[in-house]
Amino acid sequence: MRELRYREALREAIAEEMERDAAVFLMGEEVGHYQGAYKVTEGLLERFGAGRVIDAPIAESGFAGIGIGAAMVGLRPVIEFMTWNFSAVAFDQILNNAAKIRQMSGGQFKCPIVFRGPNGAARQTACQHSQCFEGFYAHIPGLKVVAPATVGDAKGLLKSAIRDDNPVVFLEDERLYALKGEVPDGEHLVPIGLSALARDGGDCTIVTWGKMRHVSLAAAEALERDGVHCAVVDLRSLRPLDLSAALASVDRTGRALVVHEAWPFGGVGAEVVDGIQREAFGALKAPVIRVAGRDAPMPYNKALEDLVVPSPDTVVRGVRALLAY
Amino acid sequence: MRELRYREALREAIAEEMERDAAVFLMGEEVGHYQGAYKVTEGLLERFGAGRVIDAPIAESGFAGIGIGAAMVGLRPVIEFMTWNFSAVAFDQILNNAAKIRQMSGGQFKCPIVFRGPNGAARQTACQHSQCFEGFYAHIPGLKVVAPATVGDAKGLLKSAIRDDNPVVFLEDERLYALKGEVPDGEHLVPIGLSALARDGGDCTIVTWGKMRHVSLAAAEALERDGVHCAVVDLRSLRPLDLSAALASVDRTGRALVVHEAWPFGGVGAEVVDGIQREAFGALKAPVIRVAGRDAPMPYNKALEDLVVPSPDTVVRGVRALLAY
Amino acid sequence: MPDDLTLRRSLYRQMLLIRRFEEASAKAYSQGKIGGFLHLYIGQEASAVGALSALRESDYVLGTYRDHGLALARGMSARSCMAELFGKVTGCSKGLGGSMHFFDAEKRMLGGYGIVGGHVPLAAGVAFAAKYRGDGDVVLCFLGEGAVSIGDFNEARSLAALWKLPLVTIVENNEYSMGTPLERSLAVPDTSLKALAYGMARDHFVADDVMTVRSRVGAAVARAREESLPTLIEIRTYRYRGHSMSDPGRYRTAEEVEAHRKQDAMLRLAQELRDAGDEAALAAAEAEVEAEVEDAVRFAEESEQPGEELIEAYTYA
Amino acid sequence: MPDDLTLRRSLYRQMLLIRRFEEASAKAYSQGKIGGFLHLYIGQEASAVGALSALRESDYVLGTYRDHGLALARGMSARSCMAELFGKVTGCSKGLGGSMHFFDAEKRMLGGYGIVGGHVPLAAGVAFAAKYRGDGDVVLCFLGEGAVSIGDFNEARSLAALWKLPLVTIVENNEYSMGTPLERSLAVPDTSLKALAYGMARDHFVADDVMTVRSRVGAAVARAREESLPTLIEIRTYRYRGHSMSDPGRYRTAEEVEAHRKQDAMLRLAQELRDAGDEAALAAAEAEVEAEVEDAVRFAEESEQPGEELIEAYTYA
Ligand SMILES: Cc1ncc(C[n+]2csc(CCOP(=O)(O)OP(=O)(O)O)c2C)c(N)n1
Ligand SMILES: Cc1ncc(C[n+]2csc(CCOP(=O)(O)OP(=O)(O)O)c2C)c(N)n1
Ligand SMILES: [Mg+2]
Ligand SMILES: [Mg+2]
Repeated sequence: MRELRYREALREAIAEEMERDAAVFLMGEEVGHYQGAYKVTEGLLERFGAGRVIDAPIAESGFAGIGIGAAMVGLRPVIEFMTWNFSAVAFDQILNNAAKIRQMSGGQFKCPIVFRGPNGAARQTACQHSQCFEGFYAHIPGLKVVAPATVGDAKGLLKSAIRDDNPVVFLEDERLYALKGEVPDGEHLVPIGLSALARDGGDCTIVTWGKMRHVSLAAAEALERDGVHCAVVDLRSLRPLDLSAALASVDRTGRALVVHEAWPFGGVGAEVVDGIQREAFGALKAPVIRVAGRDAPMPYNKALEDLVVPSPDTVVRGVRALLAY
Repeated sequence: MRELRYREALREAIAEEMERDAAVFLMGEEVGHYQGAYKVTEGLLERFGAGRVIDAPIAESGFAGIGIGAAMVGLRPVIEFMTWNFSAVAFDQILNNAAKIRQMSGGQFKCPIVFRGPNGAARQTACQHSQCFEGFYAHIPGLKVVAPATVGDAKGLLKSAIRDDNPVVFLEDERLYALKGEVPDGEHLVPIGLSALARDGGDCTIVTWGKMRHVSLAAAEALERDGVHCAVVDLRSLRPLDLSAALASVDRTGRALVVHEAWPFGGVGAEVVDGIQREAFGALKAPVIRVAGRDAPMPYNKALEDLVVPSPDTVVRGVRALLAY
Repeated sequence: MPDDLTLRRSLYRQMLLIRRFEEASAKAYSQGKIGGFLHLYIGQEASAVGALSALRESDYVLGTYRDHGLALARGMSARSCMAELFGKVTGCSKGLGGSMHFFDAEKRMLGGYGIVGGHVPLAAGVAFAAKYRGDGDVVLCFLGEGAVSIGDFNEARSLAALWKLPLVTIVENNEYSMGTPLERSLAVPDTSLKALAYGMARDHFVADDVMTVRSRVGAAVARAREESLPTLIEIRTYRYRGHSMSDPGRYRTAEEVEAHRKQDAMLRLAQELRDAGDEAALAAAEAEVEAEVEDAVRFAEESEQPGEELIEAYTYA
Repeated sequence: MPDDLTLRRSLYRQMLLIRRFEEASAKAYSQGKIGGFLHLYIGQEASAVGALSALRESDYVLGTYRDHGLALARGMSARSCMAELFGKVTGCSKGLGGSMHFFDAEKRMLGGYGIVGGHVPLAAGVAFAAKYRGDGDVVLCFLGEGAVSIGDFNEARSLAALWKLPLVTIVENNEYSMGTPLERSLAVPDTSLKALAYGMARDHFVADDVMTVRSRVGAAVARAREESLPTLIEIRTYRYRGHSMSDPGRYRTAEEVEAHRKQDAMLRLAQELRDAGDEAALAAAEAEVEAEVEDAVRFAEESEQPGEELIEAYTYA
C-alpha cells in the first residue's frame, strides 16, 4: 500500500496503461506542455512524447470525434475534457457516434475510448462551470459511466476504463484531486460495475457516489455519535448500475436515502430510487427519499453555493426525516 | 369545436401567435420555401414573409444561439429542430445559455424561446434518428418541457409555450402529425404544468405522456374487455411536472405503471416513479413499475423497432404483472 | 496499373451498378420493402467512383447517409447492401443500420452517418490513427455542401490542418441541401475556399468526367500519403432524384433537372467507350449489372430477419 | 464629437480605471475575498476601450469570461463590478454570476460568458434582432483567438455573413489560449483571414494605440450600421497576467512579458498626453481612479450577501 493523491492515482493509471499498450494515447486541452489544467497529467508529455500526449486546441467536439474515429480503427484514446461542462459542445459526438458506432455497424466496430475530467461544482465557478453530467450520460445505452470517490478506485477504475472495449464516461472531481488515500502496490484494477459498502449500519442505508461518498460518511459519523447507525453504499459505477449492496443493506434497514450533487429531476438518483422501491418494496418502512443538489443553476456566491451542494448537515437532516417517517 | 390534424393545430398555434405579436418569428431548416420537412409550417412563409419565417442552413447550434440572443433583447423566437435528434449539436446552447441566462444575469434578462420539433422514433429511421430527448432536457433547471399527445393540447400548449417567458422544449411526434382530433374554436390556451386524466379506472394507474398516451389507452381498452379498469394519466408537461392527477388515482388503485418510449435509465420515467413512491407510499399495493423503450440504440429493422417501442401488448403485460404482484 | 480502356470500362461498370442498384431500391421502397429514409445518389456516381478508384485497399472511406454509391464503389457486394436496405440480417450492418448506415470493416468502409457533419471529426480521427501508426493509409471523407456551416466540419478542418492529417475531405456540392439552394445556405458558393484561412490545400472541379475526378482526387490522396497533408476538395455534381424518397422536389424545375441529365457523366463515359468501339462491352456490362442487381434483390427478399436477440447484442462490446 | 484631447483623456482614464480595478481585484483575490476564476485583462485595455468608444449607447456588447475591461469600458460602475467579484447582492449580477458573468441590461452589456465560443451565436442573435426591428443598433462581440477553432464561432460566422447581420466580431489575439501559444492552436495565426471564404469584411491590427483601435473598429461599426454588413476583426494584443489567478505562467518567459510591457498602450497614451502638456490631468486621473477603486472595494466589502431566496428566484421568469 502506498499513499497517493487522487490526481496522482489517475496519473499513475494513465501512465501504466500507456506503458502497457502503445495504442493508448492522451488528448485534451493543456494536458501536455501546461502539465494539465489540474495537474493530473503532469510529466506525461515529457515521459511519452508529443506523439502520445497531445495538446488540443479548444474544439471538444472535434477532438472527441477524433478520439472516436481513432478508437474505431484500434487505438485506445483517453480524451480529457478540462471539465465535463465543456463536454456539452461534444454531446452529439458522444450520443450519436461513441454510443452508436457498434450497434449501427452491426457489431463490426467497437469504440474503446475514455472521456475523463472533473465533474460537478468546483469552488465558486458559477453556473456554466459547476454542473454534474452523470444524469445525461448514464441515460444513454452504449456508454458506461463511472465516478470514483476514493484514491484507490480512481486508479483501479481508470485502468479498467482504458482497457474496456466500450466508451466510458469517467467522472472525476476537482475537489477530490488533492485527496490522499491508499493504493495497493502493483497492478491494481477495479472492475467496472461493482458498488462498494463504504460503511455498515443497521438503521438507514445511504446510497451515493463520487464526492458525496465523503459527505455521506461525515454525516454517518455525526449520526453515529447520536446512536444512529447508517450504512453508506458507494455505487462507483453508475452504468452499469450495481444495486446489490444497496438492496442487501435496505433489506436490513428498511430505509434508503439517496444522496447526490446532481440536479434532482431524473438522473441517476431517480434511477436508484426506482430500483430500490422495485427490488426492496417489501422491506421498505418508508419511501426512498433523496438529498440532491438544489434545482437551480449554481450561484457564484460562496454561501449560496454551500447551500446548493449537499453537506453533512443536509444529509443528517435527510436521515432524520427518514427515521421520523 | 373543429377537427384538425396535429400538424395543423401546431401551424394554427404558430400563425395565431405570429398574428398577435410581431416579436414572434419562426426559424429552422426548410420551414419556409420547403413548407416544413413534415409540413407543419406549410404556408407560413407565404403568409408572414421571409423576414419572419426564416430558412436556416444546417447549423443548429448557431441558429439556436441566434434565437437565444434574439430572445434576450425582446423577440420571441420559435426555433424548429427538424427532429430533436439534431438538437444534440445545440445541446450546449440550450444547457449553458438558454437555461442559464436569467440566473447568471441576476435576473436582468429573460429567455422567451420555444424549441420545437418531432421527438422519438419515426418509422425505421434507425439509431441516430429515433431518440427521445425529454430525459436530457427535463433534467435541466431553467427549462420547461412539454409533450402534447392530443391535437387540442398540441395547439393549446404551443400557444402557451410561445407566450411563456422561459425557454420551452416542445416535443412533438412525427407519428402524431397526421392524427385528427378536436380543437375548441377561438382562443385556445392550455396552461403549462397541468396533467390530464385521459381515462379513469379503479384497478391500476397508467402514467404516461406523448405518443404513449395513445398506446396506453389502447392497452386500457383491451384490458377493459377483460374487466380490468385502468386510469390513464397524460402528464402533458414534464417540467414542471404535475403528479396530482396521478397521485389521486394511485390513492384509489394502489398500483402505478409508468409508460414511456424513452430509454429506461433515469429520465422522466424514473422521476415519476420517485414522486409516486414518495407521495403515495402508503397507498401502494405494489412497487411502481415501468414499461419503457428497450435499453439499446434503435434498430432499423421494422420488426425489431416494434419490439423496442412500447406497444399496447407490452403495456397490457405490464399491467398484468402489476396486478399479479 | 490497368490500361486506360480497361480502367474506364470498370469505372463505367461501377457507375452503372450504382445506378441500377438504386433504381431497384427505389422500386422496392415504393413497394414497402424498404423503410425509413432512402437517399439516392443517382447523378453523382462519377464522384464516388472516380474518387475511390484513386485509393488503395487499406485506405479508409467515410460518408453521409447518402452512402450507397460509396459502398458499392468501395467494392461492397450488392447483396449485402440490398439486404441492409431490406433490414435483413445478411445486410452489411445486419439490418440494424439501414440505408444511412452502411458499414464494412473489411473493405474499410467506415460508414454512412446520419448527423450532418458529425462524421467529419471521425474521419480526422481515422487519419490521426493512420498517422499515429505511420502506415501511410489515407482517409477519404465525403459530405454535402450543406454540411460546411456546421461546427463539426469546422473543428475537423481546424484540427486536420493543424496536425497535418492524411485526410482528403470531399464536399459533394450538388446545389441543394434538401430543398435549400446554394444562395440560401452559403454566402460563398465555392466551399473549397474554406481551406484558405486554415492553411490547407484545396481543389475544385466538376464531376462530369470520372477520369478527371480520379486524377484530381488522386493528387490529393498522394499529398496525404506522401506528405501527410490534408486537402479540401469541392466536387460540383447534381442529384437527379429528390433529397430522399419523401421529397416532392418542388424547389426546382423539371427543366433544370433535365439540363443536368443531359450532362450525365455515366452516359458521357458510355459514349466515349462506344466511340472507342466498345459497344459489345457496354451491352455485356448492362446485362451483368442487371443480373447482379436482380440477384441482390432476390437475396435480400429471401434472407432472414434479424432475431430479437440482436436488439441488445451490440449495445456493448 | 469631443475634441481629440478631451477624448484621449477620457479613454486614458478608462484604461487606467480598468488596470487599477483589476490590480485591486487581484489583491482581493489573494486575500480570499474573491473566489472562483478571475481572468485579468491587464495589458489589453486599449482594445476594449478603443472599440467600445466607437459605439453609441443603444449598441450591444458581449464578451467572454475575461469581461471586466468590457464592463468598465461600457460604463458599468466600478462598485457594481467589484461587488459582483465579492459575490455581493449589490453586484451587477447580484453575486450570482461572479467574474465571468458581468451583465448590465441598461448599459446593454449582454454579458460575459464562460463557454468558449458559446456567446458568438448569441451576439449574432442580438444583431438579428436589431436588424429585425430595423433600429440600426450594432453588436460588438469579443472573443479570444483560442475560440476560433470551435464550432459555434464557425456557425455564427456563417449565419452572420449569409444573413448580413450588423455584427462586429473582434478576436483579441493575445498570443495564448491559456498555456497554448499560437503555433499549437492555429495553422494560420491571423484569425481575421477566416472572414475570407465567408464573404465577410475583415480587418487586422495591433492594439498599441487606442485611437487606432477606435477608428478601425469605428469603420466596421459604420459598415454594420449603414450597410448591415458583418466584419471580422483581429486585434493583436497581449495579457500581462496569467490566464487566470491560478496560472503559474510557465509557458512564457519573463523577458517576453517585459518586452510587451514596454509597448504598453496605456503608458504610451500617457506619454502622448504628457507631451501635450497634460501632466496635471494625468495626476488628477490617477487620483480620481484610485479613489474610485478604493470606494468600489469599500462598497463591495460593506455590501450584503445575497439571501438564500435568490437560489431559485431566477431559475424561471
Ligand atoms: C445536424 C443535422 N441537422 C439536420 C439534419 C437533417 N438533414 C439531413 S440531410 C440534410 C441536407 C444535407 O444537405 P447536403 O449536406 O448538401 O447533402 P446532400 O443531402 O445534398 O447530399 C438535412 C438538413 C441532419 N441529418 N443532421
Ligand atoms: C468549450 C470550452 N472549452 C474549454 C474551456 C476552458 N477554457 C477557458 S478559457 C480557455 C482559453 C481561451 O483562450 P482564448 O480564446 O485565446 O481567450 P483568452 O483567455 O486568451 O482571452 C479555455 C481552454 C471553456 N471555458 N470552454
Ligand atoms: Mg447537397
Ligand atoms: Mg488568447
